[in-house]
Amino acid sequence: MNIIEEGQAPLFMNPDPDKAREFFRKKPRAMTDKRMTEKEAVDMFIPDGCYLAIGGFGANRIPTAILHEILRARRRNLGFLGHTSTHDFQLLCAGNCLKKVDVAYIIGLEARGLSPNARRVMESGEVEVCEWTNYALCVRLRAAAEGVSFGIARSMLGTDTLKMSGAKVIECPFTGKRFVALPAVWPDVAVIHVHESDIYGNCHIRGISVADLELARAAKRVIITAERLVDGYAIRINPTRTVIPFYLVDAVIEVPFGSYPGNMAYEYFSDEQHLAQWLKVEKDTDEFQRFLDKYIYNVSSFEEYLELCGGIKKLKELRKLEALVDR
Amino acid sequence: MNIIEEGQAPLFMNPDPDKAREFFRKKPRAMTDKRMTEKEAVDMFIPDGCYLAIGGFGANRIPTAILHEILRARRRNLGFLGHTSTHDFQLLCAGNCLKKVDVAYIIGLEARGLSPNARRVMESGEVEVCEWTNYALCVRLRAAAEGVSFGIARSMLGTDTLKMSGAKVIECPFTGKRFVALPAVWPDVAVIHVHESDIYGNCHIRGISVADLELARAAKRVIITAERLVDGYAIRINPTRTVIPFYLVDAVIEVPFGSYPGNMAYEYFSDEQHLAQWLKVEKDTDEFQRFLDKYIYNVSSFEEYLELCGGIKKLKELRKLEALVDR
Amino acid sequence: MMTSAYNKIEMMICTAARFLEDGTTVAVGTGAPCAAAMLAQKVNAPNLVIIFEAGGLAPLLPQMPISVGDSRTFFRGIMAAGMNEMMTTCCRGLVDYAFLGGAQIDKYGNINSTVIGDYYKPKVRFPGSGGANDFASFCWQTMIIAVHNQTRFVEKVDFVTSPGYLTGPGAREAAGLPAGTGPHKIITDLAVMGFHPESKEMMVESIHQGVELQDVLQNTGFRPIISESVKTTPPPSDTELKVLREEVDPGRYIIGRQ
Amino acid sequence: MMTSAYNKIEMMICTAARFLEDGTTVAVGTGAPCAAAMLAQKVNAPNLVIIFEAGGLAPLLPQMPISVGDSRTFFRGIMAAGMNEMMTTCCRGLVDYAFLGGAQIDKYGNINSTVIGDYYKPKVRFPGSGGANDFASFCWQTMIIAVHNQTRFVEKVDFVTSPGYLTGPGAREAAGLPAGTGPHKIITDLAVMGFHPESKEMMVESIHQGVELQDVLQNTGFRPIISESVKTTPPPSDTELKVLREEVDPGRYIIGRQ
Repeated sequence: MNIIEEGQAPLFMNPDPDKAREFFRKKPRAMTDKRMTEKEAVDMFIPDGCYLAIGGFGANRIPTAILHEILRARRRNLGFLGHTSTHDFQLLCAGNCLKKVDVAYIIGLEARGLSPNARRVMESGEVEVCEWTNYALCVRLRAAAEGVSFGIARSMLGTDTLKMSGAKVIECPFTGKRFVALPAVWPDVAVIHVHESDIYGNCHIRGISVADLELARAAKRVIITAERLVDGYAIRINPTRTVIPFYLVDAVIEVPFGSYPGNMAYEYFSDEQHLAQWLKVEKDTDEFQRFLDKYIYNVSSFEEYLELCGGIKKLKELRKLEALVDR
Repeated sequence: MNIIEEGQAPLFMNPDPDKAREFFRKKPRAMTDKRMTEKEAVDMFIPDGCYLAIGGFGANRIPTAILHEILRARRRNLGFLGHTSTHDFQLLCAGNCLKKVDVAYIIGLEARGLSPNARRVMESGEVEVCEWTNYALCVRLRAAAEGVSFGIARSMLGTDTLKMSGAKVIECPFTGKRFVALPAVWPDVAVIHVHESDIYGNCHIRGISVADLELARAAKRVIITAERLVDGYAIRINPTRTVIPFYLVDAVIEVPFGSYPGNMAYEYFSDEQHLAQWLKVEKDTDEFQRFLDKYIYNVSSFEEYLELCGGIKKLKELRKLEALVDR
Repeated sequence: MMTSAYNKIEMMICTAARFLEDGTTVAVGTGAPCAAAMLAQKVNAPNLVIIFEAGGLAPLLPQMPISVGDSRTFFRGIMAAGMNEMMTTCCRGLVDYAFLGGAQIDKYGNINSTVIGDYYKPKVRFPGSGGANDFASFCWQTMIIAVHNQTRFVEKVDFVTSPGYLTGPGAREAAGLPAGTGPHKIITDLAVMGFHPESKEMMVESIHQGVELQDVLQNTGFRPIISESVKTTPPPSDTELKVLREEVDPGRYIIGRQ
Repeated sequence: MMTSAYNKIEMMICTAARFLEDGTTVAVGTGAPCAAAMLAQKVNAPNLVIIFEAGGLAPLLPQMPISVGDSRTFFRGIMAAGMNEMMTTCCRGLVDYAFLGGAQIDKYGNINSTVIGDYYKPKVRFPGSGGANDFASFCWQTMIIAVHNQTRFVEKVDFVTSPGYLTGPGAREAAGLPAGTGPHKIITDLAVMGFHPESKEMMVESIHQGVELQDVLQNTGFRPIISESVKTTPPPSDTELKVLREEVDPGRYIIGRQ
């Protein structure tokens, strides 16, 4: 295979589909009750040094409860895959959890501005970076989901993004045209927040699925947090709606308001005040540490965090702000 | 690009994504009323010699009304793409419409047996064949839908199916492993039967989508037949359900019972008596011709065909047989 | 347990069904494989996850599907997806068994479902691969269900539609197929055959009650290896037969084909 | 028509919105591009199909999204899909415009949103491509909306995150990018710039009312080509301003950034 050009960043994960197949061969297929606590899921499936990917899109449909638990468990040296990662990335930077990251969008929180702390972390040089684009990462996950070692696209051609990536430029055997070969990536673990799951891990998502369908299929382990658990019959009565089937899933945790302070379509809007507070306190490292202690480290559960942030009154306000709540 | 092995069949369609992009650049994006008759759609979008693909799966969710219209319009020299194509292929063979076919499953009607006439046609040598597998054809459509010239898979390796295909074996630039490069295919026109569409072509499908989501995105023109037209609001109120957006679609035709004699999930089961009659009459060419005259050529509309087949009484029976009808 | 009278097809399907372990995944082809998977789900493998190439996943089959894409294939299913979803699930290594039929099968378990005779001037044209080649390439263990006769079981198939062990040991790997995959069992109306661990040639492992080794050899177009410990396949149980006849195939689509 | 007082950001967004023709498709980035697209949909292009990279398609935007993945991006939308769906729609050539921002932009329309300074020891780290590189590669015409100053408009960007005309005429094609694509317009708070048809260098085409050519040149870190027929960009209309202030950005997220 002629390689015309290639990125100079290291690949953090092995793109060999047969290695992944060996893992999946042994993954249990029986429909068993997979409920556990956030702590159990992090203990069991997110060890130090593992390669993690988070579902949703930055501060939309994110599994906040598991992210907080990762911080409390003082996880270190994690790998990370993030297309548009915003509050999730900000949290993992706050916990100094990261070692090497495959990313397309970091540090920022979109229209809200940039995270001073995440920026400090990423400018420190202590975290290895491999650059991609949102679509390139989507193709990498898709290739893994397809059980092959690479996918092709025309992203990154001609740019420095390509130079600082782990991609290779090849020629099409039919047309001779150039394409970017993107190596498949099988994350060790993915954490995805959904609207509904049964106890086996069969999931429904309302609204956009971002890259989570590809991610759930690419990841070796999948932790699901769900706004609500539903009976298995709710799955079987309308199988067209199932987007993640049980055999991909290793843990199921019911976490109402689980995407807070992020947005959850059809449920509640993001808490812009709380997210703005993050950006503000991050400017001062001492203040930031007190903030983290108050909201994460000295907190024993996600419910306690929700209470600290304003409890039911706040959540009712966010529900009112959500354009898609059925009224 | 090193090519390790390649199939010896000709490619019927150009896999250059830039040719397809030029077409799509000019395709209108405005939401306009696309309703027309079966006849208008066939006149406008299915000329002699064009390359056609049919949605659904053989005798499940097929656009029978358009297939009949193609026969009545005496279309000739069509190209055809069929993964598991059964009654649709049988119809096109009955009309002698085909010249070159990219196929994975033809001639048969699954558990029902083989079509004597389709077999005669395919054994005559008058139709050029390129062999693929169901997944290989799915990958070819998917590659087109992704705007690239090929996709990769591990199908067909080591087999004569590969030898009689248009695929090429290449090596992965990351792992050195072998993969089959499958050329993208942009059909000139796809015809897909769906449960619901609005007048602009925004579609819902209940149950399995087979390879139709890829097909709708790969095809240059898309003709939709729908069990029922719905108001545009029915689309916008639940955008998660939309599987084909309007800008892919060129024609919308409301055809209740449009998959008859095939199965339409949640609506009606297949008419096994009528399909068995096809297999029986095909044994005798004269009898077959009379059968085709009666049911297709001397018929002026799909409603007339439904009446000939037993009308409302028959359709009520098929509705009873459909396991998925909400009762 | 008393055993009722049964025909050869019933014997074949009941035997095949027993090879499906509970809590496993199986991709099934149309016809007899589908009947066997449904029987297994109702008798010995209630948590069997049946995968249909058109998109149906883990239905609670109300009746045997006529098509692997009809609405029964996702009746009270876990998911009604599409071809890409089900095929890529196989590609990733999540599917334990492929359960297939075939017009011709050779000693290496290669399957022909395309043509008999010359490809360009075929004596007989068959449907082609459908999804069979994909399943036989990606699923961990391929099982074939087919009626035993000399025209079906041949030394070398006219056309390799779906890969068995191809030309013998190492050939699958050399071709680039995923490691560790290949034909596992052939279940016919006369016997069960596996493959010799070294030579990868077909090997008679068990002969159905009432069938003689001679019957198997006479109906096989090549000389299969005979296992040193050939067993007798136990006949169908009353439960198996009852479920097969009353629930799986009351229309006798498959079991009526004698 | 009498025109109210307006600020530079309002001028920029109203000007940008006018470039979106009705019945076209546009992929938008976060912030100002999103505001401009929403304004266009409400004023001059009611059938504008807005595409969000996270999966939202053609919403009837109730308010300006804060994130290109928040629930407003598919409020009464035509489809709520995923990233793959929206990006491949761009890949296939179905998307007319990309509407982006950028930290640095050079004379060939290359965009830097990754780092200022050396890549490994950056002075400033920015978010990176997100979906911008993809949009700038696949959409037919890329438009950039950005506040005009010397640090942003530079001769050569420190890092090409998203492709403009790269090193000049023919470079996109040579790199393998789809034919016929590239930067189309740059809309700032001072002017509208296009690209010279031959040299592919940035070219001042219209200067906003009340702004002098000198202001544009002083705020540009390189010498842009000046079109032979430089126009004056008309100011925002009352309707544009009213809709922008009351419907698009009542929270003044974008238009309040002076």
